[in-house]
Amino acid sequence: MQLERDDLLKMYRLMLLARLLDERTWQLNRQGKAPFVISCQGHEAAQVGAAYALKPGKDWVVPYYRDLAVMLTIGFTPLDHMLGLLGRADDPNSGGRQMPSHYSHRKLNIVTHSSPTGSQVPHASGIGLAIKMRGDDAVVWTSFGEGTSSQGDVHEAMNLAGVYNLPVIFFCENNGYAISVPQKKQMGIENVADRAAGYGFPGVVVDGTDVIQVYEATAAAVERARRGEGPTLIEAKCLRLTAHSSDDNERTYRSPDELKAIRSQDPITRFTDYLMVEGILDEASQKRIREEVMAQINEATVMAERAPLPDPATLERHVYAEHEA
Amino acid sequence: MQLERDDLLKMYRLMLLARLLDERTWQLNRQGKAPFVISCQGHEAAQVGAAYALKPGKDWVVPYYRDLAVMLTIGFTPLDHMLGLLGRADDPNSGGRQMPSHYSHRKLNIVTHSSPTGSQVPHASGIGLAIKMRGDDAVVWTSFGEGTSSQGDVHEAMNLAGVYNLPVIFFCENNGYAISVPQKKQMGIENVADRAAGYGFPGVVVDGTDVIQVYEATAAAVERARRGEGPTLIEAKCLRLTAHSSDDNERTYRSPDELKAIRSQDPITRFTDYLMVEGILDEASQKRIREEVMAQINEATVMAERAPLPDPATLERHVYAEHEA
Amino acid sequence: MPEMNLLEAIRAGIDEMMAADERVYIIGEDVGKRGGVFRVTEGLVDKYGEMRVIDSPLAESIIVGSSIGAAMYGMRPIAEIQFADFIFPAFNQIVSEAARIRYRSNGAWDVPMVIRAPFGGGIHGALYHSQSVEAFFAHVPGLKVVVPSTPYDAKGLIKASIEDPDPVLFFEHKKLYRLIKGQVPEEDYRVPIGVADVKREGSDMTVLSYGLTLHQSLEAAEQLSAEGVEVEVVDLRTLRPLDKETILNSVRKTGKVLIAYEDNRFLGYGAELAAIISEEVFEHLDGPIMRVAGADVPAMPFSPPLEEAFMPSTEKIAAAMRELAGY
Amino acid sequence: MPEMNLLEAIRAGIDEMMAADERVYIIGEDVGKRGGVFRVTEGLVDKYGEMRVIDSPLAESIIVGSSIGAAMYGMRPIAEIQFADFIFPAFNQIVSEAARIRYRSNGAWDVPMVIRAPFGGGIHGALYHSQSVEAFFAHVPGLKVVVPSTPYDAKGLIKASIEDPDPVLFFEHKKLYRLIKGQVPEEDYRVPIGVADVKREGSDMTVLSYGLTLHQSLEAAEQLSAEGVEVEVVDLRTLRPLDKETILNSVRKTGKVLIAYEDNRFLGYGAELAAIISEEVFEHLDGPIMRVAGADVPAMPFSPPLEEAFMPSTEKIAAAMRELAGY
Ligand SMILES: Cc1ncc(C[n+]2csc(CCOP(=O)(O)OP(=O)(O)O)c2C)c(N)n1
Ligand SMILES: Cc1ncc(C[n+]2csc(CCOP(=O)(O)OP(=O)(O)O)c2C)c(N)n1
Ligand SMILES: [Mg+2]
Ligand SMILES: [Mg+2]
Repeated sequence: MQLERDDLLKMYRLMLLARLLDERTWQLNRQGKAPFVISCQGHEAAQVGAAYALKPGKDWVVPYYRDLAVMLTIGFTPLDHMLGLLGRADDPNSGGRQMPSHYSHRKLNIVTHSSPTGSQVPHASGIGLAIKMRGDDAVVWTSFGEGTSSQGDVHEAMNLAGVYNLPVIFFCENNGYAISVPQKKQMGIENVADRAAGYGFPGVVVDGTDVIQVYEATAAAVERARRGEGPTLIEAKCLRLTAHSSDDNERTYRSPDELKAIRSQDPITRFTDYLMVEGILDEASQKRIREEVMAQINEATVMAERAPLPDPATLERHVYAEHEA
Repeated sequence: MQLERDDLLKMYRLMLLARLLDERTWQLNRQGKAPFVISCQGHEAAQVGAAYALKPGKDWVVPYYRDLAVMLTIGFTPLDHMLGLLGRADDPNSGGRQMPSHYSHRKLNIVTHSSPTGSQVPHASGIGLAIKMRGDDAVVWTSFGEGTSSQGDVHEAMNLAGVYNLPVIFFCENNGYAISVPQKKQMGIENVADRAAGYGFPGVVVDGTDVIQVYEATAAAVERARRGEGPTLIEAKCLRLTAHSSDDNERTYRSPDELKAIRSQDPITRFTDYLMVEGILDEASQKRIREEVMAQINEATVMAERAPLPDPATLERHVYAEHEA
Repeated sequence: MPEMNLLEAIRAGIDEMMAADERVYIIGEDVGKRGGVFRVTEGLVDKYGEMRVIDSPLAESIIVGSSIGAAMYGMRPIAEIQFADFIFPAFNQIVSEAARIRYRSNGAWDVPMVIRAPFGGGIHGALYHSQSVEAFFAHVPGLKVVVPSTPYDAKGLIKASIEDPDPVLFFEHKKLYRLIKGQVPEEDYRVPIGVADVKREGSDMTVLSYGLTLHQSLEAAEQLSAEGVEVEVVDLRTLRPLDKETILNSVRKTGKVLIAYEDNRFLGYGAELAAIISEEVFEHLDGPIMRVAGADVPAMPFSPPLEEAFMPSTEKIAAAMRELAGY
Repeated sequence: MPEMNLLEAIRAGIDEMMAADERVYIIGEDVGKRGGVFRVTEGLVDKYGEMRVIDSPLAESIIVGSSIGAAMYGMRPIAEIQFADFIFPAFNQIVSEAARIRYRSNGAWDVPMVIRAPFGGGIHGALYHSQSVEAFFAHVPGLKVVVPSTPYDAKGLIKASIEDPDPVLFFEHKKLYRLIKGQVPEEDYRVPIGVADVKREGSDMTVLSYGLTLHQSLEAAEQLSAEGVEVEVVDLRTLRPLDKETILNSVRKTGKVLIAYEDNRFLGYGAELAAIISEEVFEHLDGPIMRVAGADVPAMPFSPPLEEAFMPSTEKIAAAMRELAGY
């Protein structure tokens, strides 16, 4: 699919929504209302670009905790996110059971994931296997950080996908850090994408601050997978614009210079500038979109804060299927 | 080190010893004396070639169950092997505790390994790390089958070695099968060695039926590691000339044609022919070596059969260190 | 009614479920042409093809992890772990993932899958081909753990497990595979998960067991009967969820309990049985709760004298019964 | 004598051992500049350098697996698992390898290493940052399992663990890290592995515990004392090898036992305590062996009302004490 003007504006709005919603969660954290926040800031272009190439509700998404912008692109609402952040009973991810940003939405084919990094990736290969067994037309997309690529599970999952040419897109969001551990202590190579050759499918490096480039690479991988030609590993070079999470203090391991330098590569600024230059966005429309997005976020915040917490009597529910035969 | 005539004869003798000793274990199995046999037949050239490039007692060896010829090259005796085969008290591997061919010899720096495939490979990387921390001159060599390369542990171990440029030689003995599962169901690629690029070090494919080629590749990797330049992955294309083990029936998954075809590539025949053509071996010396080897094997068999079984009273020993402070 | 051994009964149950439900498939090492190293899946690849009887790569975490994904997609995987000893590389996928997916998604997702694995010793399998691993999994809420000990139960339980909406660990004692034969009806039937079975009635003491030690207990009970002591032998069949009522009722009746299992004694499955009994029917107890179990060494050795020293046996169980009868 | 919290005591113990023995090194995620996510290793990388305080790749199996190799080579690794919940990818390395290397080599090889991991809940950590995992490991012969609950014990036990010739799992309740302060001598000392400690004497009942529930039990014991019931509280400190004598002596004295632990009840560590007591000192028991433990759900949820419902507490323990006192 060729991206139209409208698509670009949608993508812009999604990126902005993700950013501003994310900023709101930090505010709530500082106010003591949200005990834990983990951010997508700096990954918005990569995430929107990738998710925009998927068919929501048809394709399958096996994300990780940093994927707020992916969720919003697939159909999650700001309220959905806020309910999870505040651990409310109606949180669609888990009813307040999981930590914030542990996404799940059955109707949207967004698969529940956990905290142990990388353990979601084998599930994506299994879904790919099931798609192939059934002869369905869907593809499955899964994501993980570059640090997580060190886990054995990621290797095993890519290997299986390579054997059966499964319709899986492996999306590595490389922001150069696993909490405090820099990439050079994580692996002896520059590009995670180079590993794909060891599994028999293509690996592609894209600039994760360029939403259009990421979209195009992902769209190509999706088409390849739908044609039955097998998996692709896409590595998006991203920035982590915040601390790892609200429990982290990145100043212990990132220099002030570095923190300053990454600010200048903000993917939102980059895309805004591009749309302005192309005449797709102007000051007025920019302001209007921002206001609409903020209104959504404000409403979501209010509603989520008012929403009830889970009833402690539900603690023992859903350990096993209920009302069994 | 350039291989001299004497080296070639030593290697020949080792390969022959491994083969004939291995054949003896099958005889004992058929006689009901050895409940379990697993074979090195078809891997002798790869194993002797590789192990000959190591310094016994100085370098560290982290083998797997198929490595009888490696053991003999490093310094294991036929009696050592027989004692393990028959589960005798003086088995140097384990005092009769482990299954046969689960090697260990502390004085020879042959590290104890277990049955779960691939779990030894992280140990090799850890030994490599310790060598580097201590500034020692040793290298560590570890081996595994191509099927085992699918395990997450193998990935994690190679990745660590790549990060710290550890003095580790990863030796993959690719015989095309993991029990009954052919390579094409194990991985989407031709050469396991191609994975090394994903860890930032060289990967080399060698003909595992050519002892000299394997020796040279391993010697180069050992030198590289000793110079502090880091790991190498060597993949030796081997043949499995027997069933996976005495519990297997390979006719359920290998055709008679295939079984016939591999016979014609026997590494021992190949090396014998080479040595004859080069004038290093003749009919007489061949016969003499064979007789000497058979005498050794016969003696080992008799001694092992006479050796006592473990005392059941020792069952609870060595769970924890004994005579603790 | 045909006679079958344990292994054939399991195969028949799987075969019938695969014929009836296209979503059911098998994945594991050597399960295809080789039919599994114990031959449990023999012939199934010819019947159902290579995409329903999948020879997986040699990597247990992806065997289980991919099955979890497929189950969430709507399939009904049967994952085979070649030996229970090799289940540990998949431990994270089983305990962190399969067991928690329903709970963590507040009931939105489920993982209807079976993980089959042969366990247990006495076959010269040494440290890594002999283990009992059920205690690790029976501790985990969200998992079900089944151990059949007769062909009839095995077929009925494997079918119930494949149909179950939750992840089931199905452990088969490998020494029983060909040892135990029994009548297995041709008609479709199930043995429900979560229901224990009194395999022998008796009034003097209760023995709780499963697997090989269940059969040893039954043999020992015969010996004791000849000595005038009537032992009730309860086959747990399911370790999680536990059929507490059957057990507690038996203890209320007999007042004495012996627990027999092959796993290492310390924190083995029998520990929980003792804890429940000493908490819930304390006032009915006429003597200590005794256990016969595997030695507390890492796992059973290869060499016959050591293996024998490790293993529970009919004799060891009968000796414990006599001691308990003395109270 | 300086006052320290639990975390500082552990750090001091590690620091002293690293200063004294060059073979000791740390490996784990974020243990270097970041000083660990809980700051236990803060400052050590500056003192000992990046090759003795190693920021590992994000892969628990290689953290443990490489440590096993290094230990066999002669080093004394301290492997940190960032949260106990993330120990499962390393399960095979711990259970199949570390635990068995001495045994399977008939004593030729050893694995002197420590695996440290923060465990436990009550910190809004949800399903994967709150778990108690000690039961899985306490079941395994060849491993030692230590859980310190006071700063004094923590420093003495970490030093003993680093010196121990066998693999030690060292679990630190993360809610106690900064909560519990105490006097810690500057002189060199050890607290031996395998020795329990009576933290409070009493004649009416015995409470067995460790970790956060130990402190809750001590608080509850104060309440009961005000009500005229004197509770003896035993801090197990080491879960494997277990100090059976201290426990059995206490039970012989009081005749009543309550076991408190935060892990899921079913087959949690307390099960073995109940089993041993009901087998070995049955005749001294004056009432059922009771347990207060975490709920049998996969792990504790995030949202405060659910987390609270899951967790044992001083109130829940005091209530159980009152019930038991009634027997
Ligand atoms: C198995 C496991 N080990 C450790 C952690 C703790 N942890 C959470 S996120 C993280 C770093 C992840 O880095 P990366 O994969 O690069 O993703 P990023 O956060 O940078 O997007 C770590 C170590 C975990 N969640 N799971
Ligand atoms: C973790 C684990 N899973 C399964 C097995 C059973 N098993 C033993 S050897 C083997 C095949 C190994 O194949 P490969 O790595 O190619 O080595 P080869 O035997 O061909 O030399 C399997 C599946 C095992 N020992 N460990
Ligand atoms: Mg990262
Ligand atoms: Mg092979």
